[in-house]
Amino acid sequence: MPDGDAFNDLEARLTAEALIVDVEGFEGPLDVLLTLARTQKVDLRQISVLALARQYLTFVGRAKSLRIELAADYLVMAAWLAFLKSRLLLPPDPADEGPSGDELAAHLAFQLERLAAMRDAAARLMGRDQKGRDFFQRGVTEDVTRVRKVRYTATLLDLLQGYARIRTKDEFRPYAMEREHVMTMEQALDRMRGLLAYSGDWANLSAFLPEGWDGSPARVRSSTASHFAAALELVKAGSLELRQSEMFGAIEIRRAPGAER
Amino acid sequence: MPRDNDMEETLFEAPPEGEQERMAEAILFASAEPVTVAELNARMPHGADAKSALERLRKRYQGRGVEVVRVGEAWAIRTAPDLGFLMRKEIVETRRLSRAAIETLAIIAYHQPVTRAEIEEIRGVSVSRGTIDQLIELDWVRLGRRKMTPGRPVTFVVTEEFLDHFGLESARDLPGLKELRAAGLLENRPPPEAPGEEDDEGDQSDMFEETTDERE
Amino acid sequence: MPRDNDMEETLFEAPPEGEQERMAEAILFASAEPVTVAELNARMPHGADAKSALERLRKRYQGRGVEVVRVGEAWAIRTAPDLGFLMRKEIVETRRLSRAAIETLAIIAYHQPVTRAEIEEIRGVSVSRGTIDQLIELDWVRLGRRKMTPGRPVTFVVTEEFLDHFGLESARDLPGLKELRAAGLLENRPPPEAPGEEDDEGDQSDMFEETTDERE
Repeated sequence: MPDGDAFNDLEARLTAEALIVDVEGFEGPLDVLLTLARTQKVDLRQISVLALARQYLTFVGRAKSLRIELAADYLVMAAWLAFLKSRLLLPPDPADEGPSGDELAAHLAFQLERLAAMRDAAARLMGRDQKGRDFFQRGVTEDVTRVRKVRYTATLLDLLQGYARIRTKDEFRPYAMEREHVMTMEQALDRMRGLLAYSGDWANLSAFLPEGWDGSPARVRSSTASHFAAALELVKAGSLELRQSEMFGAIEIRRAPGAER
Repeated sequence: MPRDNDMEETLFEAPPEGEQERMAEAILFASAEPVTVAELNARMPHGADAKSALERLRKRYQGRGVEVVRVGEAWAIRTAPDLGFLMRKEIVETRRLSRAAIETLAIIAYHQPVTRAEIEEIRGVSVSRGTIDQLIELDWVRLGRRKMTPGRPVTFVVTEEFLDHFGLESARDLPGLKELRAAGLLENRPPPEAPGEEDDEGDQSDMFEETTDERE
Repeated sequence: MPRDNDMEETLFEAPPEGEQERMAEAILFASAEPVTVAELNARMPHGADAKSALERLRKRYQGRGVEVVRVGEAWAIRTAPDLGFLMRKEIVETRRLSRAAIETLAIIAYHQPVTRAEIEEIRGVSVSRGTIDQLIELDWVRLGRRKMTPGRPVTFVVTEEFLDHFGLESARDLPGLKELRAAGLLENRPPPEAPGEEDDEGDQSDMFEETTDERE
């Protein structure tokens, strides 16, 4: 490329015009800035941010004069670059607390360099051998037959609970567990039939309770109830007489006078 | 060697044999279907001899994990027949043992050596042959000595594998009913009371007896 | 050699090295997608060492028409790139990616894990939803872990399919990665800020320590 200011100016002008025509094709203001920066023909690290800001503002100004609608972010960038330009041109104000123009310029240069680097990386990536274009995968794949294999498992807890379940099932069996505390009427009847022969006189029903059934209240009650029921049965059969002298008083029984021995 | 007026052919010699073999290899590998010699010749550079490249390739793959085989008029790369088993993928599915199996296993563990009749008596239901077979297959149960009772029935005992799986030193380490209850593993059932215990409870059991009875 | 209590292992020795190589070869040939070392080990008999079988296999195929390549944690067989010209028949026309999509892909690959805001800052323009969607659909990009910064934004990372497609063993092998890092161009350098704002930032970085680290 021949050198010379005139040529460069011309090229820059043509580029700027092309930029405006193609503004739709730009991927945002940073993209425009990067394209403009390329026209400076220097390493991005040595770029003149001031010149770049001027170029960009010219670009936006022309776009406006050509009544080309620019997206808001292009205008925001223009405003920011105008501010940056003033910072770079004016002597630093000691009262001003913000970052210096040089710091802002350095960051813009970094952003441009980073974007350029990513573009370059993208190009190198796409230039690599690609699957399905330069190298290929297996054309015929062999289906893997899936074999289902079931593995049964159980935990110690399952085992313990299972055993507990079986053992407690025994405890639930009706009457089985409590049998030792319960005397049935049939049992009492059998006993009393045998004992009646010896009870010609009135005797307290509780005296008929068997040995071993007078300890625990449960057993006393069960045997009392069964013997009382048995007594009623015997009265009904005519082989026994029954009396109670007062309410809640002792129940007395004796063999019915006419009953057979 | 066939020649025509293509540019390629006037500029380049036929590729060396090794290259032709590589080419045939790549084409066979990437093709979705077996490739005929004619098609290989058409795809390889001019002057290449697909037929002999295939023959060399076939020899090269002899005894490898894949083979170059003829499929009708065409050629393909296929898995060596003896490695077909690798193309099966086992999906292991873990399932919980059935309730019947767990209960049977528990009875064997707690009562070993135990006969089938005894297991049935404890469980209160008959034990299907499949349940015990499954436990034997899992290597958790094995046959013990025959019982010296009429009929000399076989007994079942738990295995080392069982102890290993359930993290037990021995079957004796299994907690007893009382420990199970203490650990909250038994339902809210009180144990059958020994006479001594009964006396201790005294009046309370009188007060709550009705309740207890109803719970039966 | 890892051992366990499986029956198989007690009955059979690990297959000889040559056999292991054949097995790995057969499995890789049978699959279009890369196969992980773990899966190979699972499919090969007990005691086999897929990793070293693969290394031997890779050497064996050097310079052949097909190559054994590593893709992240997995391995695959691919045709040698220099033979791509023979495969015109196999080329599947893929949708051409937009410049925005290509740049976004490169940014994700080199800066991963990267948030959408970071991509936008690098490109200086907002990322349209469709761009990342397209990359995800191609299975080149997936969601990474959320960033531990305020708002916990999602991040994007490249996939194994991306590595496979571009013939990369790992994301560390991206072209020019080291140089870019050395030049500080993969840093997410925040713009210079006014002192007042900086103070705020200071407080925040106390609260989100990881944030600061990640952003550096």
